[in-house]
Amino acid sequence: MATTIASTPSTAAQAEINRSLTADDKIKLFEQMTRIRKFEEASFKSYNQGHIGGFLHLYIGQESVAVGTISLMEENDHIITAYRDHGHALAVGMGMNECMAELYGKATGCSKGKGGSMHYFAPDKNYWGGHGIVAGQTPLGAGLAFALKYKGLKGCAMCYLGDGAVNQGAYHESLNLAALWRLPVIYIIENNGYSMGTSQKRSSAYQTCLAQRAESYGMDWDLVNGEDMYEVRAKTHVAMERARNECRPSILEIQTYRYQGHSVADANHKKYRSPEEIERYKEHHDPISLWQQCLFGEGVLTEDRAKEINKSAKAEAAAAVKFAEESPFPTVEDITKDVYWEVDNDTERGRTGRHFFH
Amino acid sequence: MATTIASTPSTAAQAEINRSLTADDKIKLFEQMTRIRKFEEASFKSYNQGHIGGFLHLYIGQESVAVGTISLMEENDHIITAYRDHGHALAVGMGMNECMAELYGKATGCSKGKGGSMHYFAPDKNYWGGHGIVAGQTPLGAGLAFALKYKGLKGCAMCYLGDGAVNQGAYHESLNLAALWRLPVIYIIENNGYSMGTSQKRSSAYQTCLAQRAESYGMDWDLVNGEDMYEVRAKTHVAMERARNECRPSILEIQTYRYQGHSVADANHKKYRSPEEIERYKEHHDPISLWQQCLFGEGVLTEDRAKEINKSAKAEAAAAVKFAEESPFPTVEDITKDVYWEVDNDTERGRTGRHFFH
Amino acid sequence: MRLIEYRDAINEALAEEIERDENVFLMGEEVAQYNGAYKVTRGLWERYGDKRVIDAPISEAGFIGMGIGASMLGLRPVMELMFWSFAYVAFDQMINNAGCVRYMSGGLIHCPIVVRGPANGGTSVGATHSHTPENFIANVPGLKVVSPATAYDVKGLMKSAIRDNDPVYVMENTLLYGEKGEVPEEEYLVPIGSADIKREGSDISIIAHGRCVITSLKAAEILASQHGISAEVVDLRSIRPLDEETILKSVRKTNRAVLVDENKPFCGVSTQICTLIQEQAFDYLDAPILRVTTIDSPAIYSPPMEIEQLPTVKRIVDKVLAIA
Amino acid sequence: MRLIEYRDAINEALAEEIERDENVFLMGEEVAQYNGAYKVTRGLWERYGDKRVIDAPISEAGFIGMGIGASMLGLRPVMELMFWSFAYVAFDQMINNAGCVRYMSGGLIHCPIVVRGPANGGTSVGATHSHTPENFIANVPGLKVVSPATAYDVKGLMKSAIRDNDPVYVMENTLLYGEKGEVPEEEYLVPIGSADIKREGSDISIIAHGRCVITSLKAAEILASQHGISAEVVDLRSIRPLDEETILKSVRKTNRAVLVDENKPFCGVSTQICTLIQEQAFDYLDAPILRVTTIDSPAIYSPPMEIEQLPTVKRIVDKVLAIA
Ligand SMILES: Cc1ncc(C[n+]2csc(CCOP(=O)(O)OP(=O)(O)O)c2C)c(N)n1
Ligand SMILES: Cc1ncc(C[n+]2csc(CCOP(=O)(O)OP(=O)(O)O)c2C)c(N)n1
Ligand SMILES: [Mg+2]
Ligand SMILES: [Mg+2]
Repeated sequence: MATTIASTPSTAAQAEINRSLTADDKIKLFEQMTRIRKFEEASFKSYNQGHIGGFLHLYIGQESVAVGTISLMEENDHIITAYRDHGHALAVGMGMNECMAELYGKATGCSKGKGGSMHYFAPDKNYWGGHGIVAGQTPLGAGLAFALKYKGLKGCAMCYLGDGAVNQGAYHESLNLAALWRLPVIYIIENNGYSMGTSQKRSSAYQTCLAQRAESYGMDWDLVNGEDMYEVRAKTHVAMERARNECRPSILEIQTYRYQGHSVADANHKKYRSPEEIERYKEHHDPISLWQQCLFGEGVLTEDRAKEINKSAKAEAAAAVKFAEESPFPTVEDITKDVYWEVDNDTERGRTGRHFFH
Repeated sequence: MATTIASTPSTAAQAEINRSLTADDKIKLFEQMTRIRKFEEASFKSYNQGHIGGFLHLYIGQESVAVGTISLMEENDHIITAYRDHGHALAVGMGMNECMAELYGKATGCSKGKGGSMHYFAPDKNYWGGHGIVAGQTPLGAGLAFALKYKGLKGCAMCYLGDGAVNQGAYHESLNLAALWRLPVIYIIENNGYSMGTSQKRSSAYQTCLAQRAESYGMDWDLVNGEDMYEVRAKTHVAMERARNECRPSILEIQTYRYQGHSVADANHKKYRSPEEIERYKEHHDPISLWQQCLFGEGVLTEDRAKEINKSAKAEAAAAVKFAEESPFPTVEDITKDVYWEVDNDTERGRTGRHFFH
Repeated sequence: MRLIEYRDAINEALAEEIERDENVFLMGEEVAQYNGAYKVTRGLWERYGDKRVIDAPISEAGFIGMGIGASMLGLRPVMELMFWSFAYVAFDQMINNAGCVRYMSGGLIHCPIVVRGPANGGTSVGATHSHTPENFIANVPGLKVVSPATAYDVKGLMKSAIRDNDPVYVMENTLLYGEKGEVPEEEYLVPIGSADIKREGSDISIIAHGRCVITSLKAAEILASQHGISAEVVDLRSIRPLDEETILKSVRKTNRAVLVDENKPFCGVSTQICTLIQEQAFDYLDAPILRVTTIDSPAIYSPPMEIEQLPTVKRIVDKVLAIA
Repeated sequence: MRLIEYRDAINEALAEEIERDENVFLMGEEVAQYNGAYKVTRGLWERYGDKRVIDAPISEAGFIGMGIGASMLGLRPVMELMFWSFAYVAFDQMINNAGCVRYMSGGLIHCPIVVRGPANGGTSVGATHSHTPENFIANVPGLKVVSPATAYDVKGLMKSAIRDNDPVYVMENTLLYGEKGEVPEEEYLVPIGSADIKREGSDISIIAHGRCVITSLKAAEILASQHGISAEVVDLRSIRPLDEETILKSVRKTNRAVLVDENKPFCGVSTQICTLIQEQAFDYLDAPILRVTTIDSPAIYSPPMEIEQLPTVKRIVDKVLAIA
């Protein structure tokens, strides 16, 4: 049931959704990916300098997935993802400042320093997080879609998950609900080949690919070459239109790769995969380089402009680091804020009975 | 990937596993089904007389599933099921007395009156329950298979579940594990068309049938006509041999029907399905009548013998009711027994620290 | 005042809130066409249709998680767990998503979801079906939990729960569904976080929630008539937020307390109440605070034994007599 | 005596038990080829191979349930949860199956399974990854739970857990993994259900478990050196079964108690200890029992604030000074 659009770059480029891209649009995609990479590189550095606590799951290598899919979002489209969430955040329009400040645990962070790297949110941009429990976001994604349908809004929800997340029960329950009730949700498996140190083959039983499990539920699916921006957009667009117009869910499996360890603390990542494998991806499959090449070829982007974009993205990230560094931490009083809406809003309800017990 | 044996009764009858049945074996199968039905009828009556607490999920109409599949069990084969568990209990050799006494909440019950209808167990007969949480038994089933393989024993685990249970996440997690690790487990979906008042169509999204979801995991599956004893045995045997000899799991979906409500307390069961539907099943698809007809046709069973079997099964059930009635209840002291092995066995461990806090 | 059943009080609350707010919808296993396993939602599907009253497959993690997601976008789902015992298959969704998402988003999100259903023993359905997780839920900052004992309270608290902008988990009781109580015709709310003195007394405070309130009232009768002891019965109604003032005021008056709790004893709700009282009313206590809880084993099936396992009138009376 | 890290003490316990009993095997996410997310199982897969040390997919309900099933047939699985926080996706298996199957079968079955992993805050991994469910587990009759604070205790308790014929859930601590402690070369066991006086004292009992024991010991130092207060530090070690005698003996000696508990306060472990003491040592108490718990919100990410959220030396000292 895979509704495959032939995946040669040229064909996908010819899809209406890509033909309608202006030169500026295309450069914007390049810029977005570049900004993500520079942000991640800066956060990597800050982590190693000890400014960031806990985990840091970098998105480097996967930029085309977030940027390509999110570039298609319309007013009533929503997204939700797992803990590897910085790319989606920037792609959806969150600022580097609040994202970096969150990593620093500062009160100016997008979650006021309460969520950290794994828990970014921007509901005003239709971005519902950032979730730390593997596949925990998958029922929520169905819920966003349910709410759209309930309200009669024409839109869709894109719910991202990893290749390791497909073996959580909550995901399957969500698939059945999505198919049974025809929810406009698209599950996007960002398949980077590994869940921590475990390869896809060691964690999943499947026929040809993970998305094909959709067939169990009579659901549409497709396999997407993540290094090809045009294909990411073309195939995602098909799924989005199916969701928006027919209220039919899909699974997309987008093949991609992460260059760094599972998180920055993952010291093993050159053991469970060979350094050659990593190098091969960087050299031949890097989504940013490939898109840059493509735009050079199309005469849309010049070397100078590319350099400029790189430079300014780097500067933006550096400024975000500075912003984060200079921002204040939350206070001890802040610890018990943002627990209950009714308390925070000092309503009658929020004042009735004791809410906190320490 | 359905490894379908042609399902005309005659063909399945010709399968080696059925051809090797003696006349006595065949009569035994009839007797087992009859005993289950009589036991269930007696428990139904006792329930209505107020002797039984809680829920009572009757197996009437589904007898061929438990009897057919369990008749194939060998020394190292194990079974586990859900709360509709009386049929499996009797088929595996548990006595009517301890089963009926359990319903009465008596100390002589198979679970000492502690488990009730939904929680029968007989580990000495390789019967691991009797589980009340929908699909909660499915990982346990994989675990039985895992243990067999770990110990190097040639056997299999049959794990029964309902058509409504297939949408629980734990089941899918189990399927992936079973396929990934090649566990000798067979998931047997007893598809009686309804989960309580919800028809299969209203609870599940699927392609052609529920067992086909096995394909997601590259697993074998088959659809079985539950009213045909020969087919149940032939197809289950194939799956068991696959498990025992190749350590490969399967899903079997056995089509069947329950005559009574979901539980005896289900007053709605003639609303969510028509009385005509129920009558049609009773008249034309009753597994006991059909098997009886078949054995009459084969000249293996006589009317007299059949009547005698019915009579003695009924008498056995009546005796079990008497046994249950006359048995003592557990005592208040018994309430805190069977919680911890170490306490029950009065070991040093069991005497260290306080275990109970009321 | 008219007397109606506890289940019908819930039914009315649901109907009124469905009519009041188009974002309110009900979902759960068998809540629609079947009218609810315990008939709590009787007639609502017929009245309000497929959009507002929805039957769910047996996928608690899936559909409750779905409800949480929908609530983030402003819907107000009222999800039925056929038994609260089934919450454990959805526990991650209920705790990490409903309970933490507001906090982790620095207050950008809130989840106005209600999860409701019965949480009790006493119906001989065995250990897997008799859990009472109000202590677990109340442990989680971000969640609220109420446990109403009467038709009046359950209607008023249910309506408050649905209007609350935080997740509220309502623990009902299958043994109370058929109990009748006075419920006014006019609309009313019972605020979450306020306890109720169900019987005034001066010698001892019996503090309970859920069906144990009813058992405690019976014990108080006996204490009064047979032992001349005037017991005050405090009904917590709401576990979190907790009305500590009412509890403390009662104990400061009576100087003695017995806590009655269907929870399993280790870290049950009564341990929290005990901790509160001894810290805040230490100097008022004339005797140790005693507890009557469920006997500490998984729920036994055997019907007569299950009665003994749960808090009984006799055990309450005995504990009171031990200190009063 | 030699000093080894807490993580290596666990590693030794696992290795010794694997060698001792062929039914013991380890399973969990990344426990084998990756050597464990926190290197607790380092080297074990290389040494004992695929049969005894097994990497699992991210399916906690599936593989832990599978382990429970395997334990019914006599295997002794030691399952790692990468974080105890992930228990909530497997909660039904861990409570209803491991916790109730012995009871519901009238004692015919037992589940000699161990589930282990870290359960703690303090590493800035946010609310979803910082749960401490020892109170939830200890609430469930049928389950046992231990929370060792030192290398010595974790090795001895882990070995006891693996040999126990009931399910034992071991809560470790990522912040303790790198802490060194004295561990003898010779084999030893620490019995489950026995507390340990980690420091003797006469003025007040500070009662804690897990990493809070270490924090309490630091507070005791300050109380002694700066305030002339002699604090006794009682390490529960085992939450269920609970060594009530040791707790009560200490309190009957000191007449005062401060409970230190990383649990969220509502129905945290310390409420159970408080309930015990006030009931059994009421007449010995010269002051209310006070608690130091985690500040009552989901775990905050911000690293310096998370330090404040968890029990601190200062908060312990202040509470002790308030009553001693
Ligand atoms: C329920 C649960 N189990 C385990 C973890 C720990 N964990 C976090 S990420 C991860 C690997 C996930 O891999 P994948 O889904 O492929 O996503 P990727 O990291 O590659 O983006 C694991 C095991 C968790 N957060 N939640
Ligand atoms: C997790 C969970 N959710 C809900 C229930 C309540 N319940 C018990 S049986 C049942 C229907 C199951 O139907 P099916 O799987 O088809 O089995 P059948 O009863 O037809 O044998 C439901 C909803 C439960 N026991 N456990
Ligand atoms: Mg991955
Ligand atoms: Mg069914």
